[in-house]
Amino acid sequence: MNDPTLFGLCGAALVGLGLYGLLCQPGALRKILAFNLIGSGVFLLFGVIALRGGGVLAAAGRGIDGDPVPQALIITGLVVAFAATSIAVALLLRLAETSGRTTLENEAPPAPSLPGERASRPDGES
Amino acid sequence: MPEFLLGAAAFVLGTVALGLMRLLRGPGHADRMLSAQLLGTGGVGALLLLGVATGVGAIAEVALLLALLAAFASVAFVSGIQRSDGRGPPSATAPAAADSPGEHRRETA
Amino acid sequence: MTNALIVDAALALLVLGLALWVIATRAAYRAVVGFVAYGLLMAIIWVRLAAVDVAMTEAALGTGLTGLLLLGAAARLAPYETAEFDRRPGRGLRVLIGLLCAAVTLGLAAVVLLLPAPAPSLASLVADNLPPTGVGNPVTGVLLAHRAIDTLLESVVLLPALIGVWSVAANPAWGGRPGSLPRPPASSALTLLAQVLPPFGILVGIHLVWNGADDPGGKFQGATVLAAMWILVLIAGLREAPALRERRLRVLLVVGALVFIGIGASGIWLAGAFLAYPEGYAKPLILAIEAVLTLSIAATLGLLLAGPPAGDRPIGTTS
Amino acid sequence: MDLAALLVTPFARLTELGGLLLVIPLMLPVVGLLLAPLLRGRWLGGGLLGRFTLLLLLLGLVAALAVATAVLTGDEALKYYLGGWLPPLGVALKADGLSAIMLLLSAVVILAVGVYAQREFQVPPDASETRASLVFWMLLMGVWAGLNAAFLGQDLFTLFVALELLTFSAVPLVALDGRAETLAAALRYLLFALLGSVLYLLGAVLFYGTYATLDITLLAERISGEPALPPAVIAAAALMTVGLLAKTALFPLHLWLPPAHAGAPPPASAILSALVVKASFFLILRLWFDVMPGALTPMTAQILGGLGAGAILFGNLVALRQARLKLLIAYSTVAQIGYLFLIFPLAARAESAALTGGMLQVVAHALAKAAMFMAAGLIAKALGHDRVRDLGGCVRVLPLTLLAFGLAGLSLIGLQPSGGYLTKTLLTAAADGTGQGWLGLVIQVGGLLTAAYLFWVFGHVLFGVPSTPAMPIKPPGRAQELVVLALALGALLLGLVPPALFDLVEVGRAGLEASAAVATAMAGAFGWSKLWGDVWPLLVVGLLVLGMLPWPDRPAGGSPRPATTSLSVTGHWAADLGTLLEPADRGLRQWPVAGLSLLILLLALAAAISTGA
Repeated sequence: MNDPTLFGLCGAALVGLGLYGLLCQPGALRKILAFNLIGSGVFLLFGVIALRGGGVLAAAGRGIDGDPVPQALIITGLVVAFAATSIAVALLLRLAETSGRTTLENEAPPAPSLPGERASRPDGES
Repeated sequence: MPEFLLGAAAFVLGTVALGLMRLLRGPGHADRMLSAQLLGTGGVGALLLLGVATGVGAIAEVALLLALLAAFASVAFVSGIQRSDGRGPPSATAPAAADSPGEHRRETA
Repeated sequence: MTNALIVDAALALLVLGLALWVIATRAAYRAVVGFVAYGLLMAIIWVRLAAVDVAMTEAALGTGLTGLLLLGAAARLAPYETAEFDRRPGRGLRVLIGLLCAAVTLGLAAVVLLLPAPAPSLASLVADNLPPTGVGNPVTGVLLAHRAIDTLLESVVLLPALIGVWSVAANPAWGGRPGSLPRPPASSALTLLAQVLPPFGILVGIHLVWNGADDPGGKFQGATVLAAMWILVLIAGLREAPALRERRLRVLLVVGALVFIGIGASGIWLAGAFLAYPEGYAKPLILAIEAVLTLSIAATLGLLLAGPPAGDRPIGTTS
Repeated sequence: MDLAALLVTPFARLTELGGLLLVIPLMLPVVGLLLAPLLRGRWLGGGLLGRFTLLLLLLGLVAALAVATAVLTGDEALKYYLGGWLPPLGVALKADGLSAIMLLLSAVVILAVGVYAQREFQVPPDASETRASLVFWMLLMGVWAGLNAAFLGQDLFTLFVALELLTFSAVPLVALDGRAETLAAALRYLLFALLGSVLYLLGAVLFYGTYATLDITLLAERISGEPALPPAVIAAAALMTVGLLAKTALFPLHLWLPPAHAGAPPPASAILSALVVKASFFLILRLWFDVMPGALTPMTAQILGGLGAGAILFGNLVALRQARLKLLIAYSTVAQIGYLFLIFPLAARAESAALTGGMLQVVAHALAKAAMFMAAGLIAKALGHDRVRDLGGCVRVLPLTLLAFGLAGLSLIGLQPSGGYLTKTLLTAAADGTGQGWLGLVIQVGGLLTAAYLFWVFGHVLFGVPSTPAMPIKPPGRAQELVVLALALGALLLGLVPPALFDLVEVGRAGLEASAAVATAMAGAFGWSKLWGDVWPLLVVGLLVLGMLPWPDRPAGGSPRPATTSLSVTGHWAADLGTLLEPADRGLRQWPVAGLSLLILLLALAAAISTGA
């Protein structure tokens, strides 16, 4: 077993662990963390694929470390994951402020927004 | 020589692993803070060793970045602790969140 | 190679152990602390995978900014957390889900072991097509020339995300200063750090962007460092965050992508295709795009961390 | 005549642009999104941003029309290589018939929503910008940009970024009114959609690991050259399909859809239900019909079709039990998504009819559902509530809105000449032709159940106690009512579209005979006897439902409101069924249970795909 395969297996394990956390942890913050773990497992797999692709060339004397295409895509993916995390955190903090809830279980079906109800909102929605 | 440097990197990672115990288990903030710092320096050290071992100079820049952000992370730690002491910023609607003591604060008491 | 294998195995084990901790520990704050450490080790793994550009992004974004975001959230959510643990699904369901997740992992592991043996790769194709772009770093070449559309869309994606963060504000606070950053009481140590570190940080950020054309680095990494330094100054209270209604700020947020689109559109006439660069001008144009995009991305990342507007009161006056 | 030439000539020039034309629908919404935050101020009576968006939407409609014209007249897919780089290194854009239809559909629906929302999201006189107006208009642009990128992209990673753009724009729209329930619904939606994205991305990664390309055309070439699917491709197909199913909210992964679609402001609900879930569905089509054509094993097709049938029956039955109009419509979306997945079991032997019927369903449902959500929004605004039981008498207040609601409903039921009718005829014909009569039965039952809940609503509207105020709290704007009516009429008259236009479906797709399939299925499908054959079961259902209405007892003690209601016989049946279904729905929509379904589905799909490998 060579080095990239070791990290590839590590990535597979991270995906499984993250999935378990995302599905079984009740707290939304923990779900966000678990989502990040799955994401990083996926990126790790991609990184392994990049290194394997480069290894062939390095052996042929082309002197490239890894396949740059997956590496570029991972960077893009990391930025997108950060954006996702920041929206989720903002929604969660606001949810906790307004209702004291931090879990997603037992939700009541929301009533549609209505003019009469809006007027009574504490922050003075108009 | 690369073999020796890699061995040294493995050793540094081992110390980092020991330090992780304190980072995760606490019990106090001071333990976590210092262990986070150790993690930062350990990571920088391991990276520099790896950089020399593999001959890729750019790895040193990753270490530089890490050193810079380790300082930033310690600020995050400190301010997170402050936040749960009820010194958070005024929230426009519901400041109740910051009023009660946090879970990690209780464990030191 | 044995020592290298030891390093790799140690890294893999540490990362898995930390991931387990992040999932299993009871308190969210401790899970987040574990996640920050996890990110740091991931950065080292990226170096081991010969992806230095990714290592920089992971260190800056994955560890630095995500860490601050999640630490802040965990601290603010701690009071609500006590009831969470009891709401776990029942044991039978957990075991079932656990088994299925294990099956997914095993399946993926098998797939990893069975990946085609001479690994297919675009590396040589990128190497052959790098000279027309004028840049020496293949990752930058891919991001700004070969797959420029992904980079463009991705810098655009940050804007709805920011609007999403702002959108949870209370109506009266709209347009005001962001209010999610922690503001510890003024201390000389923090002030000193916030005065000393940013000049270095800004230098490093500019260096990363400038160098990114030919060596590892680039706009995302540079922008993240700049954002981190800005946030540090805001936390220390040396500057106030800008009000979100300010037009200059709004321009800063969108100018990067607009310049990118503008240069891309001029390519239709000058180079024969949208997002193509005229021959010989590729490198200066790429550098120009990178420079403007860095500013826009840095501002956006910083504001994503700073959170929704919280009215115009100077932050920290009540502490 | 001069004016006509003035309009036609630029349009003709536009269609001659070839592949470059595709850049316009891709970039127009992006530019709008970027310029929107700069447009503060009180020009145009507070409607500056709204008018600006409307202008872009009109331009977008013209561009979409140009793309459709160019594709239809050129009879081949438009292709464009961004930056001049050929795949696998570069990224291609492609508009085949399906993309052209989706581009046009989203331009029409978003334009209608833009007209509707002018009034709702303008800036009040005392401000230069409000939270709701900026967020709504910007994210509307964001949704549009994500949709167009998803319809045009030919690269699996570009499509991932497009999906994320779509998700990040759609989620805050759900929580726009800021109440705790909608925040929770938005967070649920976001987290489940993110799970879907990350599974999709994992699939893309495995494709890259096997073939070192993410371009759909190249992948199709390489996969079709394989003697057997490699394990990585099997895993990738299963992961991507399940990830996209989670984003499409196919039963039993619909946990996030009802609260999110019902809680959003009406124009946003219209977009979410009509278009956003269709984008991920569209990518499932791309995966199975473009990336790996021929890899659809009977087992895989049966799983997807079975879930679709389950969605139709379950969604419609639960919709029947909803007390609030918007939730009822949201559950109806859960059911209507099911029809889309009937394509898969039918496609193996009747691809033309299945794909044409499926695309028709996408269009008909989008128009009808957008009309219904916006009509429900007008009703809720005018009455101050949207409780179905208290809708009595509102037909006097909102005749036009209710007419539009009813016309849109006719398309959902599938009555002639609506688009829904054509869809159901095509799919039923395909089901009978391939010996899968049970699918035809599901389609018929689904139509009857749809009729049942619409009768339920209209029974209350027409025969309920007139409890609504004589004057609306907030009367609807004339433009709002007209645009809702236009969408509903569009859905209703879709069946009368000239058959030649159906050739659009088959452009860029070998071996497809769309208009011929339509002609075969529709031979003798319009006519009085056929109409009567469709109508009498509906009348039976109508009578049953009217029997179900809780007829008010005599007002006791002169109180204006009935004190109790007595249930009829059918009402008792419905109540019994409800006690069975509602806990089932609540159970399935628990987060861990939905996760369990997702994992089981993932493994089942992987097994099913490998049976043919």
